[in-house]
Amino acid sequence: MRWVNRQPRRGDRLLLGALPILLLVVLYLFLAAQRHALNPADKILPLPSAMASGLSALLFTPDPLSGQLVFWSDTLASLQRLGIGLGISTLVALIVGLVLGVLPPVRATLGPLVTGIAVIPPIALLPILFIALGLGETAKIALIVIGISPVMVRDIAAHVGALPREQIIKAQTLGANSWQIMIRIALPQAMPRLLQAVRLSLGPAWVFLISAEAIASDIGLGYRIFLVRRYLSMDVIIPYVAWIALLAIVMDLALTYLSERFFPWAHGANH
Amino acid sequence: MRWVNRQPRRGDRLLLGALPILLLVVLYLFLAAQRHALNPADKILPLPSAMASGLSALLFTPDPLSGQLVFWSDTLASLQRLGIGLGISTLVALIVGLVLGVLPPVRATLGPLVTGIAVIPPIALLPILFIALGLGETAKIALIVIGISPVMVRDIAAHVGALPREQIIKAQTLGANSWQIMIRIALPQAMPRLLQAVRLSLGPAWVFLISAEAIASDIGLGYRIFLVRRYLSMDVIIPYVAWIALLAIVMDLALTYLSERFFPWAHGANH
Amino acid sequence: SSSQDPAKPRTEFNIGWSIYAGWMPWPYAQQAGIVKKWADKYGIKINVVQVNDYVESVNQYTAGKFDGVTVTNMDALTIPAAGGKDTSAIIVGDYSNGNDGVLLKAGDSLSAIRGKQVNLVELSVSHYLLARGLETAGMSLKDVKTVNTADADIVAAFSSPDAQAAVAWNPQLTAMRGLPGVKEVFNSSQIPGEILDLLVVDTATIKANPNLGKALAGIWYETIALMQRKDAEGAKARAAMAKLAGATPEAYDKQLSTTYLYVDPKAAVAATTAPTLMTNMKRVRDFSYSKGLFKGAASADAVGIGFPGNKALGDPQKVTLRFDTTFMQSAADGKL
Amino acid sequence: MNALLSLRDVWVEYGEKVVLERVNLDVAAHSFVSVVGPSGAGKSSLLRVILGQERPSRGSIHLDDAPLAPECGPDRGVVFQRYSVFPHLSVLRNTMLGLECTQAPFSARLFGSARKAARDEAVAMLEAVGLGHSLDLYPAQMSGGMQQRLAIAQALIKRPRILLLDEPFGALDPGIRSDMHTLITKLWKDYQLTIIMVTHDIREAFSLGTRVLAFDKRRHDPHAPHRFGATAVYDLTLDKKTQQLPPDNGGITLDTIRNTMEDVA
Amino acid sequence: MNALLSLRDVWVEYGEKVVLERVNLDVAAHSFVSVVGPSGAGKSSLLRVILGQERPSRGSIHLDDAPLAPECGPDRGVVFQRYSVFPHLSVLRNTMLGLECTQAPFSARLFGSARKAARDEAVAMLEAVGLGHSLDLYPAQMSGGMQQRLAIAQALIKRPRILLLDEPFGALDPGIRSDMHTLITKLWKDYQLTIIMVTHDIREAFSLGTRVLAFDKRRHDPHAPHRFGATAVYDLTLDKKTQQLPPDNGGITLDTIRNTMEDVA
Ligand SMILES: Nc1ncnc2c1ncn2[C@@H]1O[C@H](COP(=O)(O)OP(=O)(O)OP(=O)(O)O)[C@@H](O)[C@H]1O
Ligand SMILES: Nc1ncnc2c1ncn2[C@@H]1O[C@H](COP(=O)(O)OP(=O)(O)OP(=O)(O)O)[C@@H](O)[C@H]1O
Ligand SMILES: [Mg+2]
Ligand SMILES: [Mg+2]
Repeated sequence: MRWVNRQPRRGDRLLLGALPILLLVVLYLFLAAQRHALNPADKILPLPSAMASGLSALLFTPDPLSGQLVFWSDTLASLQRLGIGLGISTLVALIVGLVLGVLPPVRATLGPLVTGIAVIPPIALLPILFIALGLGETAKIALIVIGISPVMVRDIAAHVGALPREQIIKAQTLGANSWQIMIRIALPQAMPRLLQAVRLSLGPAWVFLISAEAIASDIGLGYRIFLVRRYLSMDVIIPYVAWIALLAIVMDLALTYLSERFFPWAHGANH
Repeated sequence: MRWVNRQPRRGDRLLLGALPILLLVVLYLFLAAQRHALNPADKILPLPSAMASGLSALLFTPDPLSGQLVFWSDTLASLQRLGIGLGISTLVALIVGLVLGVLPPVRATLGPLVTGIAVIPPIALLPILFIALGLGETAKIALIVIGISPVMVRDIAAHVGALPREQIIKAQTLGANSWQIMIRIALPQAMPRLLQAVRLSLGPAWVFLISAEAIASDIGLGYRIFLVRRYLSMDVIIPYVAWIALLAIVMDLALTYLSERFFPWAHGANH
Repeated sequence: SSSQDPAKPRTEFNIGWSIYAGWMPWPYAQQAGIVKKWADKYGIKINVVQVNDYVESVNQYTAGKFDGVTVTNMDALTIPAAGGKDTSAIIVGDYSNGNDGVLLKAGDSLSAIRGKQVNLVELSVSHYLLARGLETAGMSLKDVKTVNTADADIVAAFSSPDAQAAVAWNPQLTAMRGLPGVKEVFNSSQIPGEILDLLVVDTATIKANPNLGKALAGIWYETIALMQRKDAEGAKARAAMAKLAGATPEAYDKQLSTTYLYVDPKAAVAATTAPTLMTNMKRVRDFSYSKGLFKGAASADAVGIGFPGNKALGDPQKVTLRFDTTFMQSAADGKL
Repeated sequence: MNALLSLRDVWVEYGEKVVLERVNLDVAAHSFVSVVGPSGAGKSSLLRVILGQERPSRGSIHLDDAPLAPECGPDRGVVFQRYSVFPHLSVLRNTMLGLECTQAPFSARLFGSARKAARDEAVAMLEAVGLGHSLDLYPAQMSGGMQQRLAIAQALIKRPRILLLDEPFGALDPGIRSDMHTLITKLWKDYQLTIIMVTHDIREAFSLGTRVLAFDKRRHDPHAPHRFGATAVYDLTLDKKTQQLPPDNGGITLDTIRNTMEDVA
Repeated sequence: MNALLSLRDVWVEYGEKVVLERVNLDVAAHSFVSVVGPSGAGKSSLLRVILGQERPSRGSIHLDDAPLAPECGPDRGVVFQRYSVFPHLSVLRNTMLGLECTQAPFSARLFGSARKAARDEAVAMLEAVGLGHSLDLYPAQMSGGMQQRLAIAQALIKRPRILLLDEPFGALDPGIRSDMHTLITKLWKDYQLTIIMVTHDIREAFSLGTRVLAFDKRRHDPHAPHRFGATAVYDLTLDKKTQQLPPDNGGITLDTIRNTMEDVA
């Protein structure tokens, strides 16, 4: 049977998917053991035991100052920032993307601006951001939004702009005006793509969150990673990164599920 | 005439597109003037005169030690890294994206791994990256590749995976095997999307380049920005960022042009 | 390359450095050919490699990518030494004599800092300076709220209306002091000799390759002597260093004025053998331990610090940071 | 002349290629124009131009004696050659969309009794096209013929003044096709529609139309086949009362129509 | 029985909905089977199952007495109901693709004289379907009928053992359609093809086919219209020598075929 036609079954899929990840873990353990054989105090590739003890302090011992469990309060703070940042970006992407995609005059006017914003590296202009938004949560969320929303806006605008011209014409013959085309034709068809765009933005969103937390913060997963990076505490960094990856993968799966659940027409096999 | 149907003419488009950018520039000048009225030594929003003098030193005065014009050698170094990074990412995205998109068993095996890599913020693992790859050009290029290629891979894989099933079936009835489907059906149809993915990745690529240059480098646009950031020399940072934006916009336009030139079938009005 | 066994003699070495007033002689020496001159003399090759990010340079050293690195005494203790890497401080270059400072936006004295949010690089010498400052004003770290702020962004962060207080080092410190309404309420000149700027190397490497130490000391004292000259040559050297640091010659000279350079190797040897070094290192060590930087250690004694004359602080069996005057002494004796 | 729609010297060109060449046409209100012609002649292009989807490269089009705006509105309805229905809407919602857009300018959704009325109207129309049992399917779940019928229902429910049909019954079996003929004829009569229908079925063209237009190239240049465009080579008004169906000989071609029409004319 | 293709108790279901119900069918080699039936009956589903594109939910399919692999190869050719050609290839390259894939397993591209030969063959086939002047157009630049002819040329050039055609001539004008009939009949005879063709044109079904299958539901439940699926309700083998074309009365429906066929049977 040709490879293009081989559809692994559900159980096999899980197994196959786990395989390379397991291999990577084994490779890591091998390298770590090798380094530790040379230098038992090696910090760069810590062994699982070191990670467990490094993490358990953060997991179970309350911080003497705040009385909170560091790991969980870090997670909460970061997820909150990420959630708000992603939420705003998604909303911006949807609204601006739709308007740009559907209305050519708006696209002509704002398209170049959006391209410009999209390509300007926001970390280079941090001072201006700090002056405008202060050092608090706003600035961190803004960095996420500025970092990911332009790409999402352009993606949605391109997707909406590529809707078959016939659909737009057809809608007009059915009496739809620009606004109605936007909300009844373009919006629902942009939704599955929007969820896909959010999925693709999860990685960059975490990057910007961590950058923001690295710049000025006193709590958060990124804060902790950068704090302990000073001491090359890979025994904390690696579990934190793994935790971030896990959280992101769960979000990714949730978004896939949502898309299939609410927009079945976009996923059904079509013939 | 309904807004959906208003297609601004070419000349008007340029004008409309320039408008919001000009407005932003005017707004900046206004704010800068205001700040300077309050504090003539303000460094955060420098006036054009300050930027001109700040930049001219880098533009026209050769570095006494190396004898080079700093601005141009920075640009060259950064463009080289960016070019290699983008090139490798594009190649990776094309090959891996194609294979994942076309072959379900490979997708089942590597899909979760790619997702995992995509959502792990590379910034958090910088120490490992630099330790594994050294502080030379390799690590900088690797950061760009690790930062942008997973998103591109997933985008291409999703696009190829969404090709109409009929096309794959049809190709098989024409005698194509998996490999031939990949190179004759999936590859050419992935190309315009690939160019679009590169366009969307330009912004993130610059972000990663600047991050890499901020950590370990002695030349490059990001290095210079990082260097003068300690002195809050916005009179150098802002022109550098504007220059980066300009370079990126030129690349963006070039990619659009390439796509229209070489893949007319993907852009023609279809009815 | 440096991934070879450190205990074997080699001919090529990598030294990492990052931008700081007291470390700029290194890249200048590289550019001016002083490095090559001394390396050739000892038949070795020395690469002086810039790392923009200070922490990353120390991490790379800890990971074995560099044979030596420029670092402060506190970070030498808490990063490589606490991480089990046996490290020797072979050149004590200077101490911060005002290069680190505590800044306030509203308030003229340190006591006004109580209850405020302080932006600083947590767990760095800034943190230590703040703790020492608070101590002198009868307060402790509990009386303020620290916010970790990247050193690269601290100037921008401090210019935000939100920021009230900050601790920083040069060159950022100068830029921040220039902001309207900012006052320096405490600085490192009030705790002289506690914040040292060192060149450290891997102990095994230096044991196997004493020539490296000789060359490094030779490079360092020749360059320092050059930059101290009051003539055009000296000014030219300092201007080149300023350029490398991204600063103007005037600004760099100002930074040098708050850096107490041990120009004469004899002075460096004297400072390293003086008992005050032990007291100062004890303070630094206790602070580091209290902040949890000796991961998993039962007491501050877990990381041993060795001093000239076989003196030690903490567990003498576990000495991983050694102050080694051998090469400074050779320089002082003119035996290089 | 008081035509509803009139084309004057209309050309449609794609780069070098001439598709339509000097088309002059007046369509009276309440006429049913059948358009026939060989594949690739430019029949769909003609409909696109009348629809306002494309601008003619030369010439002018007037609707009610006013120049045609290059956009289309609810006065014109269309069934495209490829059944183009909205993939994200179920059969019922696809059909209700036209009613919703007109009645709810802002939300484009109806509620309460208005919704009930629109729903009933849509269901009735869907039953007329034989989709009464498939209200909740999405287009991707339907057969080709079902999608085509949905497109027809969608256009008919709006009762546009001018209805443009591009091979609307091409994918339907004879039974359903004759039901559709009855339906369209009834709507055409009841609502005084003006219909322009492209078809390849000559019998259909003659049995439904009040006028049959044949599009083809007048001139051929074998060396530069794209140099000349098509135009209406025959234009036949049928008097419904006396109309004779031409004998169907299965292999009917344009040539035979030409002859037939020449006989008639 | 020594059938080329045989279906045993094949069911096709989508969730609750039964589309095909217990289909038993044997297709002899070198037969030309016409399939007719109402829109939505499951004709395209039948072709998809034979093609290997979908698996039947129950039952088995054998090809040459071996169970059919759930994938299709160059032994089967297809023209889908919606003209599905490759949008990124010109007309010529679309047609050459089949030859290139077979002759150049690795590069799927031909060079030199092999390329010339393939090109000539493709051009000849394209001229046969009337696209000889449109070699360099992309599908998006072609009319519906032209795309359909391209799809036909693409499938025919491979001369597959089993050719599955889903309303292949639906969008063609009578002239070109009769040319296509001639072409397909010639190829069918010359290359001993086995053809299964879905059509809505009863005359076409009878004039081309050696056998006509009518698909429809045997049972109807008005309250649960999806409960029962369609199957071959009539199966008529035509003896080409003595075959009579049924009288064409224009409004022919399945019911009338049923009667016709019952008369014959
Ligand atoms: N973008 C384009 N570029 C070049 N030629 C085009 C383009 N679009 C359409 N054409 C040409 O216009 C001609 C008319 O196309 P049209 O769709 O109007 O034909 P038609 O009469 O509807 O044919 P059919 O009966 O096959 O649907 C065709 O020959 C086609 O190749
Ligand atoms: N994914 C699906 N989910 C539910 N029903 C489906 C799905 N796909 C197809 N069907 C149903 O299967 C039935 C048969 O479809 P098929 O395309 O085989 O019909 P057909 O006989 O080819 O009709 P036509 O002549 O209109 O092309 C239709 O009623 C359709 O609604
Ligand atoms: Mg057409
Ligand atoms: Mg069908």
